[in-house]
Amino acid sequence: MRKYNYKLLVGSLVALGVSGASAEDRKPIKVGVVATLSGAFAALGQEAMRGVEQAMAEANGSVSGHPIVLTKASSDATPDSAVSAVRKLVESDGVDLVVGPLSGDEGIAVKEYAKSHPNVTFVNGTSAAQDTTLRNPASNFFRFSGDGAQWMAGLGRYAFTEKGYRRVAVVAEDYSFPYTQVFGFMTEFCALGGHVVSKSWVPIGQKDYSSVVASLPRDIDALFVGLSGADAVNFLTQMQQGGIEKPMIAGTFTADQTILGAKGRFKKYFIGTPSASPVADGLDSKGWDDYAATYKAKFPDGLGSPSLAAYTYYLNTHALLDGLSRVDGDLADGHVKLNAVLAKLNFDAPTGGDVHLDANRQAITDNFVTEVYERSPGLLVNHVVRRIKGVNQTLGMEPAKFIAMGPASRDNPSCP
Amino acid sequence: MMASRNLGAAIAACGLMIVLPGFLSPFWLTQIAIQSLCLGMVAASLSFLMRYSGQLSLAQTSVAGVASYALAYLGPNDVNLGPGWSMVAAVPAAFVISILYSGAVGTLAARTRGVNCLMITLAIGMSVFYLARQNYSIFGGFRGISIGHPQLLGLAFNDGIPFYYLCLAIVIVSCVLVAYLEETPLGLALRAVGSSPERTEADGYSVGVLKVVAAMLAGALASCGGILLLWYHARISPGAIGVSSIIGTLIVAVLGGIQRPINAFLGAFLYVLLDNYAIDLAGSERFQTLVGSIFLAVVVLSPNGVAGLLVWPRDGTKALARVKHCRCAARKERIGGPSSIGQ
Amino acid sequence: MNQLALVFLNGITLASLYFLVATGFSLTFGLMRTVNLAHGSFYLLGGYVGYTVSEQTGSWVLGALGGGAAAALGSLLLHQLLLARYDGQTLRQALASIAVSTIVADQMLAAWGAETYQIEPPPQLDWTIVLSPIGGYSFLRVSTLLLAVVAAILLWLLLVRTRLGMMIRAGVDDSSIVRALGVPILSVFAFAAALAGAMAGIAGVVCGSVLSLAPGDDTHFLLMSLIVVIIGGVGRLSGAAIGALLVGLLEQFGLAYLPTYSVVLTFALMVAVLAIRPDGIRGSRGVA
Amino acid sequence: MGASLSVRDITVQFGSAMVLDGVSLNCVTKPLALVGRNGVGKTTLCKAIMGLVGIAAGTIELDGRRVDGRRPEQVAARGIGYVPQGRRIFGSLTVEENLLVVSPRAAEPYTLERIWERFPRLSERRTNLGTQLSGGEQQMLAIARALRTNPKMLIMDEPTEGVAPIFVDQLVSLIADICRTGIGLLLVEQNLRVAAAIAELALVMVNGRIVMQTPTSSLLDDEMAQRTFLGL
Repeated sequence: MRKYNYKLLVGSLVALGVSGASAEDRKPIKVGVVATLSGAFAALGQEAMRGVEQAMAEANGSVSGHPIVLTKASSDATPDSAVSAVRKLVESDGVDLVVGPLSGDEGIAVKEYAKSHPNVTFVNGTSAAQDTTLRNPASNFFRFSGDGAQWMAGLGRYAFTEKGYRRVAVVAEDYSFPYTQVFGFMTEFCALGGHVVSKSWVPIGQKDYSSVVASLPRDIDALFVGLSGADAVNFLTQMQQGGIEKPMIAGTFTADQTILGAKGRFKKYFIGTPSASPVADGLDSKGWDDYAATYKAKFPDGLGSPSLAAYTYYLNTHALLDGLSRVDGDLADGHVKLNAVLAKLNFDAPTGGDVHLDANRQAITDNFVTEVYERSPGLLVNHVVRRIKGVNQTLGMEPAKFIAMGPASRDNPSCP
Repeated sequence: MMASRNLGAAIAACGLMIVLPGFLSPFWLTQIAIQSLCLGMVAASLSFLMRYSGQLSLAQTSVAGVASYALAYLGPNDVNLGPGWSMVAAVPAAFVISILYSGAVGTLAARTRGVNCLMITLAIGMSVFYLARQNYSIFGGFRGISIGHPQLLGLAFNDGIPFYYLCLAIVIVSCVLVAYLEETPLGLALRAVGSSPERTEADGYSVGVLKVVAAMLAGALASCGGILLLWYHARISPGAIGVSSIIGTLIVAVLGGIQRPINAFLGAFLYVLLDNYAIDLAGSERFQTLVGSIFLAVVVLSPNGVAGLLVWPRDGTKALARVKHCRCAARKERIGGPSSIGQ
Repeated sequence: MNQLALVFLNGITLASLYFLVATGFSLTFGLMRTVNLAHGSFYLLGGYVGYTVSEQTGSWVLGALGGGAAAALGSLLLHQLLLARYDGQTLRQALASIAVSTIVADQMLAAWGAETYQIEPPPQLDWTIVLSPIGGYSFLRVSTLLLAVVAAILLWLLLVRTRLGMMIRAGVDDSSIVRALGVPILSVFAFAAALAGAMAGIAGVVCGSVLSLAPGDDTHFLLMSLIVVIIGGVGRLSGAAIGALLVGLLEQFGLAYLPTYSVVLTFALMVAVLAIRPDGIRGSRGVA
Repeated sequence: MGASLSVRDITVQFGSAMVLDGVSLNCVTKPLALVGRNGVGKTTLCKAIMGLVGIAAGTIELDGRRVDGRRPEQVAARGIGYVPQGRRIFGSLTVEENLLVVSPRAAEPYTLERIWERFPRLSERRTNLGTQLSGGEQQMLAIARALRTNPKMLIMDEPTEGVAPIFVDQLVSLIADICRTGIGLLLVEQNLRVAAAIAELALVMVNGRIVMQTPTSSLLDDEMAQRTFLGL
């Protein structure tokens, strides 16, 4: 429940300069941002704020003459703290619009909160739980980024057809985000006839996975690894120590720059590993290069390439500001105009391809299958091997059929 | 005379709390006032145990958590877990379960005191946390159990003024009961256990049994807090009973002044304020450093918490005497500590 | 069979790490009756400083020495500035150490960020040893076991063969009588605090080399130390060894055969030991 | 030579309970016995003198130098040796280590050799662990350990408690011998016969106060006083 809050008034000053006297007449619009700014996820929260600031800078800090006032708040990645932070933004700081939060279960909790505050508009941050929008959505909660399953789009097919894997074992952290990622991977992989022979759900924050490594089945073609941060580093190190030579398939946060950029012996294990993500640091396109260059110029102390957290917060804030400018900053009658425009919004993402929303206000957007390669000695990068266009939340399936598959869990889906 | 003044102060405080909603914005009422009452309740159970069995238990957060989980599981919830009993049946059942759990912890910890007790209860609390995080069939795993909008007689009550009065009523009743207990033979025996277990044992009481009784009474307080917190958040998840929450409860109790349960509400108020607003003032991301420093300052400067500081300006000399008295109480622990551990 | 042996080996190598961290905690607890809840912070501090030093100098050994020294200094400062003032007020000491651990954790986050670090191990140790029934096994892990054994022997010699060790053992038995016999126990306390810090710091460097370093490890290793001490008994070298072995083995066997509840198993063992032997398996016996 | 211990008006409080309430005594050259029922504060007085328990008021002097407010190790360094109630031998140390761990105030006269001479029985068992000794042997070790600090003044808290009767006489003559070497002694003793054999004078303690000073011989004969003050 940590909160960090300061008013970014730079925007209003810039606005005065740019649009002259008209800005003075227009009421400021208050935007609240929730991310995890302290604790173990602080690095992600910092990235998230960079994404918001980059989108703000693009809009010169104002929309149609309305200065945008930014208020920041921090959660500790638990749903209770996210709601607490959002409640303070909405009820104490009086923001009109909220961007965030960072993690999946926080997203679901904030969506529930959104239902009781219909006069505030919420756009998502990085949070990627399916049920933020799939089941019981809130009419004022918009997500212009994918969910954990969408981020896996294309990977199952690629592993089956291109890599020729038939039997795969899964090792992933024991909570909802990895369930969703495995769900996304397996939906494709199992449909093609692949088998996931075993799933090892390991507790978060485990230091020593060597016995998990020891108990992996040996008759597999590849190993799907859905771990993040220190867990991934530990697991991969112990895998290397344990002499496991099976190829790997990586979850979105496993082949992330936070790990590829880390120092350690496990890294050579990564080369050739397929993964999937809505961003790819090796993406070769003008839009992405421009976006990444702006990020680097604006945040010299940032990462080598904008992370998924920065990108998703950027994307959602960008969409929100875009929508605001289309309604000329009109928030009358409970944001009725803004919400209508956001629901119909269609814009090009920096990664190329367009972003628009489905009936549940969930993004339909492109996804990438990537493969890790060594660009120069020691420098690992994801390069794009497939672009999957227009991935929707039901992964191309009939919505009713998709929902009938049930929510992602330890045991769902299953194709041993 | 002291007693009558205390009574007067208590009535004034109650009166103030009763008219408070008239002056508070909805945000202050919900996020600050209600949360302080709920957290204060859990922390008060910690102080209660300190006073009535001389044990510093870090398992109180998990007792509250067990009450939350039991009610969420047994009662109506959003995740299709449990029998879905009505609130009327589920609330008492949750109480029974968490008080039994509290008694079990008390039994395990009864043979320990001081830091041993702290260490063991911390470990027990953490084991419940891990169990809750890993188990889906009862605890709902990592995501926990969401209960939607709790309703009683068709009314949603977990928000705003009605919920505030519900919390306040429970807090006041608990405080009155604790004050009443203080003067009963049981209360006197428990206080004796709290201040000198050896002497109480020598007087023919069964200290072990009394400690378990104290644990169950404290469990009742913590359970009230846990149930209110469940309604407040409309959800219980493992984070609420994890290590930072456990330490948080301890900080609340110490901040307010651990020697009296009622101080916990003061501690909770300060903690919640700090949680919400300190960073606005400090303008830094180092919230934990700030909280840690304030906590350290209280431990170093005023072992009796903020309540110990507040009595100073009111009547200097008497307060001084009282503080001295309390210091002696603190030293007593020191005397009892090494010799009892050293056997 | 292979797998069983492998998991067993994993268990005892992990136990070595737990032993290195928990011994100092156990000794200071036994000697001074101080539960230093900032012990985990010194573990992590040692690891971070070790990382920075070894990055700067390219030497793992210097890193280990630097990490150990930094943690020893931190632990000594905490003891001299804060804990020693409240000699005998065990609860106040525990509370003060909690406050310090909160502050130190946040400051480490500020200084080293939330990234995961791995320390480059000495190349002489980073190879695969062939153990005939199991196959290849990381020598690095075997060397942690060796290190723990060496550390245990050195500690044992210190405790049994030196006058300082005698004072420590007597202090664990009955610190107030030791004082009444004129022993300058405060210096012994300071030494023990620094020793505990140094061991935690070196354990941090070792763990950073074999596993990794990340925020939250401080709490993790503090909890593990608590459990090791509760299971093994306070202030006993053998207790810390037995406790660490049980915890390490249980954790690894749990991960291999019951991953969902592996973390809970450790705590369940602790509760069981508490119920049967409240002083721990090696409680109220000899210090060595 | 001859040390003098002087305690003036000390009080000790545990919380609201007054455990010692203005206790004064003078122990000069000759052994002094302190008698009283269980729980009247005798052990607390010993601990207070040793600095193991804080005093709320009063002064304690050894040979005219204040020792109150000092840490126990400083009190020991000033020359007070302590034989605690229940002996409190270091169980995980050998007999020899129990003696070596002490930090003597001076090297003489009680060197390790001298102690082996004086306590031949301990000498035989020097490699045994403290816990392996009999009650009487443990008591000897506790006394030897205190002597090893080379004190001017000894405080013995119930040295014959729990010691087999045949050992008691040995202990008594041992203690009497020590006193003859010029070391002062404050002896807390429940056994009046022992107290009388060692000390001529006794202080009687009731509820944290010293109520009378009397020759031990007269106390031995006074059944009335024994009943009233000692509960015998």
